[in-house]
Amino acid sequence: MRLRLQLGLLFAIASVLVSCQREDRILRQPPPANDILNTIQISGLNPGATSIPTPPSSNMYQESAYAVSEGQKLFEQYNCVGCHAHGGGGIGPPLMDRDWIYGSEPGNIFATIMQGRPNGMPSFRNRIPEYQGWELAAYVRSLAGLLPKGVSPNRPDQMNVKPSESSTSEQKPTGITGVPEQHK
Amino acid sequence: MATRAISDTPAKWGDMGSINEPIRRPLTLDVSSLPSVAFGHRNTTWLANVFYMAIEGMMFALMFATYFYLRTRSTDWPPGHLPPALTYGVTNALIFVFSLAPAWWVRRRAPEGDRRAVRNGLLVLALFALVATAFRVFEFTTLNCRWSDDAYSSTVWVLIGMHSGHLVTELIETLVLFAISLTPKMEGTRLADAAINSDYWYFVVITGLIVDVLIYGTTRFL
Amino acid sequence: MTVAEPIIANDQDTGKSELARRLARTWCQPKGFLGWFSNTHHTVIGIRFMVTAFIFLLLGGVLAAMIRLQLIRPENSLIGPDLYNQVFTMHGSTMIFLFAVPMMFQGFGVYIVPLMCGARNIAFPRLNAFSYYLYVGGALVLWGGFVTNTGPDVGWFAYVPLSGPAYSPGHRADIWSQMITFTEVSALGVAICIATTILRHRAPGMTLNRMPILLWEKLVISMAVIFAMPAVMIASGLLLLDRLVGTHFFNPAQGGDVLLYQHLFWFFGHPEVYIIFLPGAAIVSTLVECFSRRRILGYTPIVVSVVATGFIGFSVWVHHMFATGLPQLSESFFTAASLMIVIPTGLQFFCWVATMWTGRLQLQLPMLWCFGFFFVFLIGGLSGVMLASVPVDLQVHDTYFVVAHFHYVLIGGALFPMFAGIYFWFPKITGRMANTTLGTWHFWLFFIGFNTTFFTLHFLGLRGMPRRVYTYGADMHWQGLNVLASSGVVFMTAGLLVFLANVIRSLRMGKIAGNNPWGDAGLEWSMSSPPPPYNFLHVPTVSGRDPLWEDPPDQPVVVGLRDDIRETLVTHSLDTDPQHKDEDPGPSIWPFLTALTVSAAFVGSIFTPWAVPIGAPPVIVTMIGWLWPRGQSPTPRPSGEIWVR
Amino acid sequence: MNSGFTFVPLRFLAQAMTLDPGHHHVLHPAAPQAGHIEWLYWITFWILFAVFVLMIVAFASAAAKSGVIADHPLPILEKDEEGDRRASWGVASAVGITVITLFLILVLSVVTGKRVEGLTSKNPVTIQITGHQWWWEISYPNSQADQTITTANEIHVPINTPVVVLTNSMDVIHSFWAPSITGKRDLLPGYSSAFWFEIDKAGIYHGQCAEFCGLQHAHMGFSIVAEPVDQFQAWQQQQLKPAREPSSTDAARGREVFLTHACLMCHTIRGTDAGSRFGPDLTHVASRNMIAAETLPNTAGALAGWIVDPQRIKPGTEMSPNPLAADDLQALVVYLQSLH
Repeated sequence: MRLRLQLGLLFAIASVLVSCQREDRILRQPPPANDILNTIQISGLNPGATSIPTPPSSNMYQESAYAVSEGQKLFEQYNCVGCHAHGGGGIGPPLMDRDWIYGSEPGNIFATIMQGRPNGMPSFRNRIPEYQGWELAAYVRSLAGLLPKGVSPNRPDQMNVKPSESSTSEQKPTGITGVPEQHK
Repeated sequence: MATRAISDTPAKWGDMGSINEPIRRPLTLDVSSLPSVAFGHRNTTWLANVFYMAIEGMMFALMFATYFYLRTRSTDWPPGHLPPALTYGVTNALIFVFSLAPAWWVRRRAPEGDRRAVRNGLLVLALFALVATAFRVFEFTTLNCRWSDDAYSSTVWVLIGMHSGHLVTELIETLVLFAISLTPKMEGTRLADAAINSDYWYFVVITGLIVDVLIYGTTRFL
Repeated sequence: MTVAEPIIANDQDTGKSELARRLARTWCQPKGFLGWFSNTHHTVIGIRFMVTAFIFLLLGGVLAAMIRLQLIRPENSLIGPDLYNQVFTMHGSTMIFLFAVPMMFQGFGVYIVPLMCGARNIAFPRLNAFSYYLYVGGALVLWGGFVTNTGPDVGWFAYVPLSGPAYSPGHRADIWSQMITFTEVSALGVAICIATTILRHRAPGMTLNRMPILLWEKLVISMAVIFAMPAVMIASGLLLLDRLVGTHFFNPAQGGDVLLYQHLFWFFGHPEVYIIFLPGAAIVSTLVECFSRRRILGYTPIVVSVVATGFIGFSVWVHHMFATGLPQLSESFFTAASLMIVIPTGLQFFCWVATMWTGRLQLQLPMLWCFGFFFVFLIGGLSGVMLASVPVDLQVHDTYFVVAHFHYVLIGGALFPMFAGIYFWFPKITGRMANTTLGTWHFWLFFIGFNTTFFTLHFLGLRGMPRRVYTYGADMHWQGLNVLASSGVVFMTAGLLVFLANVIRSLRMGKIAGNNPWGDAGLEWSMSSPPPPYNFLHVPTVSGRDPLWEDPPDQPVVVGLRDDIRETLVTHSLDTDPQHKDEDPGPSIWPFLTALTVSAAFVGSIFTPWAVPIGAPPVIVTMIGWLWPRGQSPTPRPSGEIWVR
Repeated sequence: MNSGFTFVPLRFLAQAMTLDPGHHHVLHPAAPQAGHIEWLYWITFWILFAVFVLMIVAFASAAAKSGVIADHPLPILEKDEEGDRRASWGVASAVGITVITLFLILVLSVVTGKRVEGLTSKNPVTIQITGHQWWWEISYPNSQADQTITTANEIHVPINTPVVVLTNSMDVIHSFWAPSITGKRDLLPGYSSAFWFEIDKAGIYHGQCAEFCGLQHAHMGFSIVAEPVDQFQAWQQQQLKPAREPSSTDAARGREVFLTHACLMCHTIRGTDAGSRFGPDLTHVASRNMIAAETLPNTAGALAGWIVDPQRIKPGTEMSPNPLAADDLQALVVYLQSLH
């Protein structure tokens, strides 16, 4: 009985911690920390041979729904969609499957984004701050289902051609009141 | 089994005398002769069931409003989809219409206290509900859209999904009542419950037919 | 069945007679830990509703204090935007869904309606108990979310697309939506219980035109709940589907529509205001009548205006959406409707004044709170008239002016009458009088604090301070007024502490109340305080609108209800002719178990859609357990008894 | 203000009562529309104030007339038919007066609504306002693409000229509100709506988002600069030019910093390679009075602070922190400040 109580308590504490982390809005980013930004990947033949960059605090981005959703926004903004589509691939490799050329760890993906890879993947070093690289890495991992469900974006419309939730160009004007005639 | 209307068994007011006379003893309203089971609109559960149907009906009405509201936001309807295929939908509509018969039968025989008729009626009704549910499963596969396609598809799925929820609830309720009717407990208020169950089945049928009109009709003729 | 012993009137029920002992045995509720969860008597559930709701009033008040503290100076860094958004969302959701409706509609209603009807228990007591547990489940979900950093942060209205999948990552908005499901199912359940009780369990003779105004209002509110709450369940349900399974109801990119959500939400949201206000008005009508020592003037107009309020309340929802730019014609219509709803409320005010004017007013503590209500709600109502006008609304909509307005309306319309009601029915509920001196202190502290805080907010709104901002710039010159507003919190807190002290003190050493300390007319004062488990020794009959004032001492009582089973009397909805006898289902643990399984399914569905198919079987099993006929009546009913078709 | 926080209520009251500059106040209109609404506000206010006084007098005198002090419940009054009839007449006439008053307010409201929405002039300026989390994109659409001006958070309009505003939102619902000018209008994603305003007094008017839109709803301000027509046209001409070339080595280096760091991922400076539209257009950023959606003054210090750590100033903003080296930052600020 006591054991069960203790287990229950542990579970409760664990779920509180998980929930706190999952829901945390990381508004203040930790300072950049990785030297990897300045090392240059010459060849893609030995993936993971050099040290894999580590996120500033373990799982900070991988387990935060906010970070993943920020990553999703950046994925659109920085036009990752242009080559990878919404995970389905195009010019670049698809990101929804489980085939990883350069490794599936957050550090691998981060390195891919920051350093670029041969055959087309540009380097975003100096273009985007480091934490955005981690956020993007987290989102990319969520596309492949590598993140816990509670963290991943809910709407499974990565494959949709249209943007997930924003206005489109063809809109129905409405409520035009009190506007000069020639504008109606 | 004797059945008498309420008007035949008035509650007996004790002798009240005149209000102005001095009080001799407290006066009474004797209700001991009143019956303990009521059918139809006098039953309290019947009233609760009406309220429940009002709530559910309101939810359906709002979903219908949502459907037409979203209709105004799109030029073509259904937007970029084929209308849902008719086969299963029409079959199910027919099943609904025919299932009114056993429901009516149960509702009619229950006040007579005819336990056998009620039991058989419930069984037939449950079979109808079961078949309708089975067809409903196939209906989902022929909607020609997926709920995550666009707002139209979402509405269609939620409309038919909501109704399926009611269908399954009603199926379970009918099965439970049928199970009760196999025991000696099927007496008194339980018979009234069986009759109320038929009322609710009418509701499920009517909303089902309206949902069908929306899903299969307006997509073709609107 | 005839009662052998001499009949004693209800107001002389000493609990000593043989009949009282038999009834007490029949109607007793189980004791012990499991018994606590099996209790289905309406007085017990009603008190639980009220106590729980009061706890959430205090919690919501703490959140309000946090808001006022944060705004006490410009660019304050005490609470960041993330927490602030959670705090004000929690404040609004707690006060509306966990305090106002459960307290004013569910709590008061469940406790008082059967007593006023002359019934031995509420109709469907198990559904009633289930509703309470579900309400607690919803409250725990919301506050559990808040303490684990998953408190909703999208406002109590959760407008899309901000609350949609793209802009609210994580489960914060899901928690909000699911809390709505919990509390609305609970409110709907209680609405069915209360409406059925009023329509079917009134004492013989309490025809529609003799029904106390409070019962009329409870009936109207129940109907408003039945027709309004489905709208918010649809709104939050579709939001949940959008967020969890990827539907597109509110996604403009895929044919969805953001205004649809607002229409659905406010179609519920405005009747909700009347669901909160009408119980307050009902309490005031009751108290004005009692303390004016005369029949209320204008019974019929008041009843008509209550019903009219219920109807018009459904046709004004768009005045929350004037700023969205709707066509002008609809704006004019909704302005007219919003102004029209002032008429029935004004009529009630005039009737109260006239009743007091022609009566013999006793300004006792509950009446003092009524006067607080008159003052505060009047201001709120009048600023509401301003808001009904589209041009003015476009200026002050979503500013602190509106915040001031609806706090005047809601605190004025619910909290002041609530305290009036608590002081009034405290003797009935507890058997002891509440202390008048402390109650007067409570009133003045709260009244001064309230007006300091919220009257000031009007000016802030006119100076252009929008709602829901976590801070403001020093150059906006809003600090002085904000400090003034925040200072009122001190007084309100002090007032509430005095109230708590009063309750604790009065429970232990308050004056013994007796059956009817205020000399009121309602049937609830005819039995001992607190009421026995069977409520009425004999189900009473009624020959007038104010039974205890008008009925002759030899008013007949109902006899012939069995005392060995929980038999209740069902009467006709309109003329209350006795129709048949029903049996109260009695205590049961199953409603609690059902609430547990339903809660598990609801909470699970936040995390995975599979919770619905997996969670459904336990729900079905517990429901069957709840409804399955079991046991036998102590003495079997005679076979071949008479049925009514 | 931060350091000088004291508990001297008088001081705060005095401060509360001082008139603010009148550029963000419902009751200090600077435009005909806000003026009409102010008129309606005051006339409604006085009508309702009279009602309020009457009601309070009624309650107080009812209490004074009939009030008795007794601890125990008094006996019930006998029915007084005559008194009740008189009281009923009172109630009925009060209801009648209420109906008339409400009708009057309805008429006033509708008339004012028409006056607010009516427009006579034929040559409006058209502005497209697009809401973003948490800033305003302002553009002056023109049929020729190169004649379209795009700026952010600062709206220049000519005085005495109607301005037609087309609204849209890129993300969530925002609400455009400048209290001294006119009522608010929601910016709804999926809807484009239009309204208009006109300003007759030159000046700078403040406005703010009025619909809760997320973390930085509080810091989503804008300003309206109303100026004489010739000044407005001069401003337009200036805005149409591409960004000015760096005139010093510092500024040239600053441009280099801009183009090699995260800045160009989100911002546009016309005339350079930076062409992304996710943040405000910075082509003429130095011509604006404030930065970060009216949060900070456009000074070198504030600009530098904003670039390095925007999350301290607006936690949650989409702008990323930029830990630049001191001399890079210095150069970048010099460059941005040269973009008049």
